[in-house]
Amino acid sequence: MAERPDLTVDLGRGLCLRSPVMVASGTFGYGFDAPEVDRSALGAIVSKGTTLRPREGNAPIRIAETPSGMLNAIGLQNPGVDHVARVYAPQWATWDLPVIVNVAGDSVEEYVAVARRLSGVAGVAGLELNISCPNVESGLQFGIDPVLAAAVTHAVRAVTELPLIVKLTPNVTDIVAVARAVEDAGADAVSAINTYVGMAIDVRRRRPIVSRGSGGLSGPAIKPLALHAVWQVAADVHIPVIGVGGITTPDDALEFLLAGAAAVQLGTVNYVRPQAAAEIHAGITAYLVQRGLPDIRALPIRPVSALAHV
Amino acid sequence: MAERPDLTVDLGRGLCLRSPVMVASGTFGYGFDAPEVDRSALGAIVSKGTTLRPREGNAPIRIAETPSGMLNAIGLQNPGVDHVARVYAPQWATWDLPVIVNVAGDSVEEYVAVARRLSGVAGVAGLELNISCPNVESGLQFGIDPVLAAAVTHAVRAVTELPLIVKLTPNVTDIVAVARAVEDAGADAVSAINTYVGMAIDVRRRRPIVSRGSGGLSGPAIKPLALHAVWQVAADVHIPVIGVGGITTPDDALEFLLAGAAAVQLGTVNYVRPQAAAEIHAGITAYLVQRGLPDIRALPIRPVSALAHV
Amino acid sequence: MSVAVAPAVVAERSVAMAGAVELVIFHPPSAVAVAPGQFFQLAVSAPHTLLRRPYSAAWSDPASGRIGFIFNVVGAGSAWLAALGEGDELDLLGPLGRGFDIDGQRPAICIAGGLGIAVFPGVVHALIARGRSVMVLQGARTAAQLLPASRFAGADVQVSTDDGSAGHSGSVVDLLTQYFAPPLGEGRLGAVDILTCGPTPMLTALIDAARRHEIPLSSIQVALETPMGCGVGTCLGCAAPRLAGGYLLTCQEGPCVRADRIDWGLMTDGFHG
Amino acid sequence: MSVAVAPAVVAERSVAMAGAVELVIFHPPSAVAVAPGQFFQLAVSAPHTLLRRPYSAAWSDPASGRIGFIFNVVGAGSAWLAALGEGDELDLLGPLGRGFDIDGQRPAICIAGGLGIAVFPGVVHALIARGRSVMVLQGARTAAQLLPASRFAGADVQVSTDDGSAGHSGSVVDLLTQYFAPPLGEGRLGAVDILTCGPTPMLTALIDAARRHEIPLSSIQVALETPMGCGVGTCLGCAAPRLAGGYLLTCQEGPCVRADRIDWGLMTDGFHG
Ligand SMILES: Cc1cc2nc3c(=O)[nH]c(=O)nc-3n(C[C@H](O)[C@H](O)[C@H](O)COP(=O)(O)OP(=O)(O)OC[C@H]3O[C@@H](n4cnc5c(N)ncnc54)[C@H](O)[C@@H]3O)c2cc1C
Ligand SMILES: Cc1cc2nc3c(=O)[nH]c(=O)nc-3n(C[C@H](O)[C@H](O)[C@H](O)COP(=O)(O)OP(=O)(O)OC[C@H]3O[C@@H](n4cnc5c(N)ncnc54)[C@H](O)[C@@H]3O)c2cc1C
Ligand SMILES: Cc1cc2nc3c(=O)[nH]c(=O)nc-3n(C[C@H](O)[C@H](O)[C@H](O)COP(=O)(O)O)c2cc1C
Ligand SMILES: Cc1cc2nc3c(=O)[nH]c(=O)nc-3n(C[C@H](O)[C@H](O)[C@H](O)COP(=O)(O)O)c2cc1C
Ligand code: FES
Ligand code: FES
Repeated sequence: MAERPDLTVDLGRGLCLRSPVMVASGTFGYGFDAPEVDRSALGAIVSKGTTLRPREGNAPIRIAETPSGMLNAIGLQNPGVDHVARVYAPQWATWDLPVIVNVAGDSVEEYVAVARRLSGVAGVAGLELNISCPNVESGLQFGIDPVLAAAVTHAVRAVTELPLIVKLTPNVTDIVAVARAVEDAGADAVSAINTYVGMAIDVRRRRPIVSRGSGGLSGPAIKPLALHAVWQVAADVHIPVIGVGGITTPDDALEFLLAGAAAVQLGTVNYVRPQAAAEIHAGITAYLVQRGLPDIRALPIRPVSALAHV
Repeated sequence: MAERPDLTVDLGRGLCLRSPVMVASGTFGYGFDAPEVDRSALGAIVSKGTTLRPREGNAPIRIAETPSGMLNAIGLQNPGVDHVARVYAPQWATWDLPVIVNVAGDSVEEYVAVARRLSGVAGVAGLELNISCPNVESGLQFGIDPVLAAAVTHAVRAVTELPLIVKLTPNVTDIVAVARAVEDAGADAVSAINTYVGMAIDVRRRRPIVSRGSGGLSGPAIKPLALHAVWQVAADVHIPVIGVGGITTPDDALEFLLAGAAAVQLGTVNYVRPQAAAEIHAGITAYLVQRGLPDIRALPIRPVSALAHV
Repeated sequence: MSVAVAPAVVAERSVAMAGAVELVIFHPPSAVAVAPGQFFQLAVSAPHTLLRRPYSAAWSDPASGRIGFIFNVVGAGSAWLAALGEGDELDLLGPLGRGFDIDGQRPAICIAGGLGIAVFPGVVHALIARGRSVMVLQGARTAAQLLPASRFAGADVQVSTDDGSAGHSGSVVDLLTQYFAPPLGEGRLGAVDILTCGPTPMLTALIDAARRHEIPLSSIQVALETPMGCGVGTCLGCAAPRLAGGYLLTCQEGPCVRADRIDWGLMTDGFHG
Repeated sequence: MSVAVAPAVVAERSVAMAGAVELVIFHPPSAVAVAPGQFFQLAVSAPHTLLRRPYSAAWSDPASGRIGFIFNVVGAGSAWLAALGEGDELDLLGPLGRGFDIDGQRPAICIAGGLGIAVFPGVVHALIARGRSVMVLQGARTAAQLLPASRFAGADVQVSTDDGSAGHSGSVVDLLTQYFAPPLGEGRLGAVDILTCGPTPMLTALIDAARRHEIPLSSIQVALETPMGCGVGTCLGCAAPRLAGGYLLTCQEGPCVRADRIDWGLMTDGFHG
């Protein structure tokens, strides 16, 4: 009987997680509203996207279901960074689970201001820069251009010592170029990916379902796309890649870890099966035990090119 | 009782279809192998991607199912343009259904050579340039760069009088830029979209499922993404846009027509429900009748921006 | 907030009224915990679906550990639920949200359109149990689609149908305005609690009527139906326009809210289709 | 090619052997049209699935209009099929592909591993009907997973199990090599038709054995199982490596092909999992 395998993850700059299973931004609120299930399987919580000032978000309808997926255009409804720092962070500080704040903004200045406000605040374990939100004007702007992506990363890096994860958008021709740019600009890790821009039309009312017209697609439908993005990025950058997109089962999570992800984030599945994190943690453990692997760092497989000879 | 609405479509350069429902390339072979169902609902057949010389395609495994979708990496297995022109075209010439040949290649020269060989061949109703195949080396090359896309379109345009459709890839940051480029280069219409590059990993064998590593994602899973692409392109170009991606039901097809598509192509659904085309044609007709609309040109809705005031 | 994620079992399936299925679920913890007007997120395993589906508890019986849901088939999820039979498992998340405020002694009027009636059997039962006088105003397309008055023991049930096949021919809102019509009705203004649920067009019509007849919106409680992702407050998908500006989360602050909190001008019908 | 897309009805559901379900479908046109070794594409409505699932007809009875499928549950689609019961509808596309060539008079050996046995009841019946002498060699993990010999009336049935719980302890391929072992066996070389179906590892083992014992591959017919998209020849997804180079389409030129047409060196196990 092999001893329990090591599932801890080091995302750099002292951000060590007890589990590679995190919950993705926007799908777990600020950690207070999710259904009460055992959280011991979680490595970290990533908060809802947080901006400098409070935001009311987009008008209804904000979500629509699509085949094995959902569209959302929430519009970054959030109470603003000050409320997060004053009211939420102190409570997080009492938890045994690190909370990473997902940071959003319309300008480099806003990202910097939010990061500054959160630096040194007890309870804030790290930042995830959301340069990939498709649901606000200028949301994608930073994420689709390597130069802008590097600029915002660099500017935030300059004002905080917090572990810095940059979340990539898949709505680009070359995600690797953006990943490389933010790595060079000082990101400690990247998360891939945010949602894919999509749309659904109400044929009876003859108008888009979500008020903004378009929304971000998430859920199992995008898993193969997200996996490919992670596969590409992980082969290229030298910082940890956090895989996110459609993960629902233990095998889904293993696919991302095999593709080279250091950790995974669960998003939409949290709405459907709050117990998913625990099941996935158990599934990863069982997989390692069956194969006598000591830890998850042993999981990544070789690049496809090498596979030709298998 | 309103009279039967008009479902005919004019794709330009004399290519008029009796129905807006076409079958997509690679999902209907060359029109000989599909299950025998009534084809009167079809407006046109688009053939499998055809290259200058015969191709054997990729090694197995070539396909994998994903949530509400499938990955394929066929690798353009086809008998070559000469066989198509000599053996298939003469039979097509006897059909009451136009057949459009999907043209693929590794170089501008190859696209041009294939187009030349098909020009003036009885039974060939038009060409669809596949500058968006993710499953061969250099397959995407042309589709992701507006300049190259324009170059190949322009070169083919120069050697043929056949109706010319250019099929766009969604694996880009800005699909509208590519659409505009091929319109300016002389395309009579564009079809949007080809598959999204994705991946699936066999966690037991610890390797990608499809031999090529990555594959193209199709099926209902991508419908919201394809719809958004069509919505964007249709608002920008002045040539007909053919919507393709995940269409399974009459409502799916209507979503694309409402988004501004002049016609639609059914792909993966042909494998699952051969009777889908007939059902969709009937559904579109019923929709027009219920609303007293004379023809499908009356379907497109306004751009989202205008919807804000609704 | 605390919710139960638990597999429950279908104890009974029947037809509540024309076009509506009633599922009786055996799940003691939920039957005990649920308050009138609260809802559950039901997991469905239909082709191509992803999210849970929100359904109000129609009634619950802590003693027998049973809880009822009444619904119609509008799509893949409800079709899957409607196909369940006795003994099948059902994964429910809840109880969720805020139910109706049923305390107080004033007479109560429960007014529902279409499937909006589904939430009221339990509500009426709870009101009666509190010794309150209850009037149920139910509107439907046709007589067959009315939930039988027997489901509202102790209440004065009046109905309306679009086709006039039963009760008042027209909108159920007319029944309400008649109730408040002078001379008799004036005294009742503001002295009655109004609880309502129904399609958005019916709700907005009711609000307009209330304004015309000076029925204070604060005396009206509405069970809202918006699309829902999570049902617990994490997705922010169920926004409803607040009169004070911004949005409230239907799944957290609702589904039952006082009508004066909503900006009815911005209230779009929550649903496509 | 002509296929029937038709809703059929489940006439019977039973357990064929441990871990394997047998569905009997009532669909006269298919029962009449299908040849031994052909398959159908069955539509499944399971959560998140998309494609039809290919299944060989285990047997068919034109007289009663019935056709049987024997399968095990390996994922969502087969789980959905296994949950079907009498009276449920099933949408099948077929019959598809090429069955076994069962003409001629030479003795025939049907050798199967695991669920590969599913295709043989109908094949054996057809061979016997043609007056041919038939031997069935069936391998399974354990005795309980063997399809009863009674399903192969008129044939000489020999079995092997990995755990030795029945028949020869070891691979079913050993039974074949024993049959061809000298001195008795030599005369049989090339004088027998061999029909086989099973997991790729078993097939490759069989091919190796055939080469060692100089059993001509042309005398072996293999029912291939590759992933399938369409089942009719339009998706090109079911490629199998041809010895002559390039690939053949399992759904069109197969699933039953002569072993000498396949490049066994390039034959990867068609399936993940
Ligand atoms: C808090 C709450 C409580 C509810 N209680 C009940 C109840 O007790 N009984 C009942 O029958 N329904 C109730 N509903 C509505 C129910 O949730 C939907 O009808 C159901 O989710 C539809 O799922 P589906 O997969 O069948 O349809 P989908 O495929 O999701 O949708 C099919 C069509 O129905 C429309 N639709 C979806 N949801 C609603 C809705 N809420 N109202 C109107 N149209 C909708 C969609 O826009 C679409 O056009 C409630 C909704 C909420 C938010
Ligand atoms: C021509 C043909 C005839 C067949 N006849 C039969 C039959 O008579 N009885 C029977 O039980 N099965 C048969 N199969 C296999 C059957 O098609 C698969 O088991 C089925 O498609 C699995 O679907 P699923 O949704 O349950 O599993 P999926 O979710 O699709 O797959 C689950 C796991 O099973 C693996 N798998 C999928 N297909 C196969 C396969 N063909 N062989 C081995 N592993 C597979 C997958 O790789 C995956 O790991 C046949 C296949 C073909 C191509
Ligand atoms: C309703 C909703 C809200 C989201 N909000 C955010 C957000 O505020 N910031 C962010 O970076 N990602 C946000 N996301 C994206 C998710 O974090 C995740 O990247 C995406 O949903 C893909 O993962 P999934 O398929 O597992 O859901 C949101 C997703 C959903 C569904
Ligand atoms: C197996 C398969 C093969 C395909 N081959 C081609 C091809 O040769 N040329 C091409 O332009 N598109 C090809 N496509 C893409 C389809 O034409 C279509 O653009 C795509 O599948 C999206 O539509 P769908 O979701 O309805 O399938 C192929 C798709 C599939 C699934
Ligand atoms: S439904 Fe998710 S916040 Fe209300
Ligand atoms: S399964 Fe599609 S070509 Fe064979």
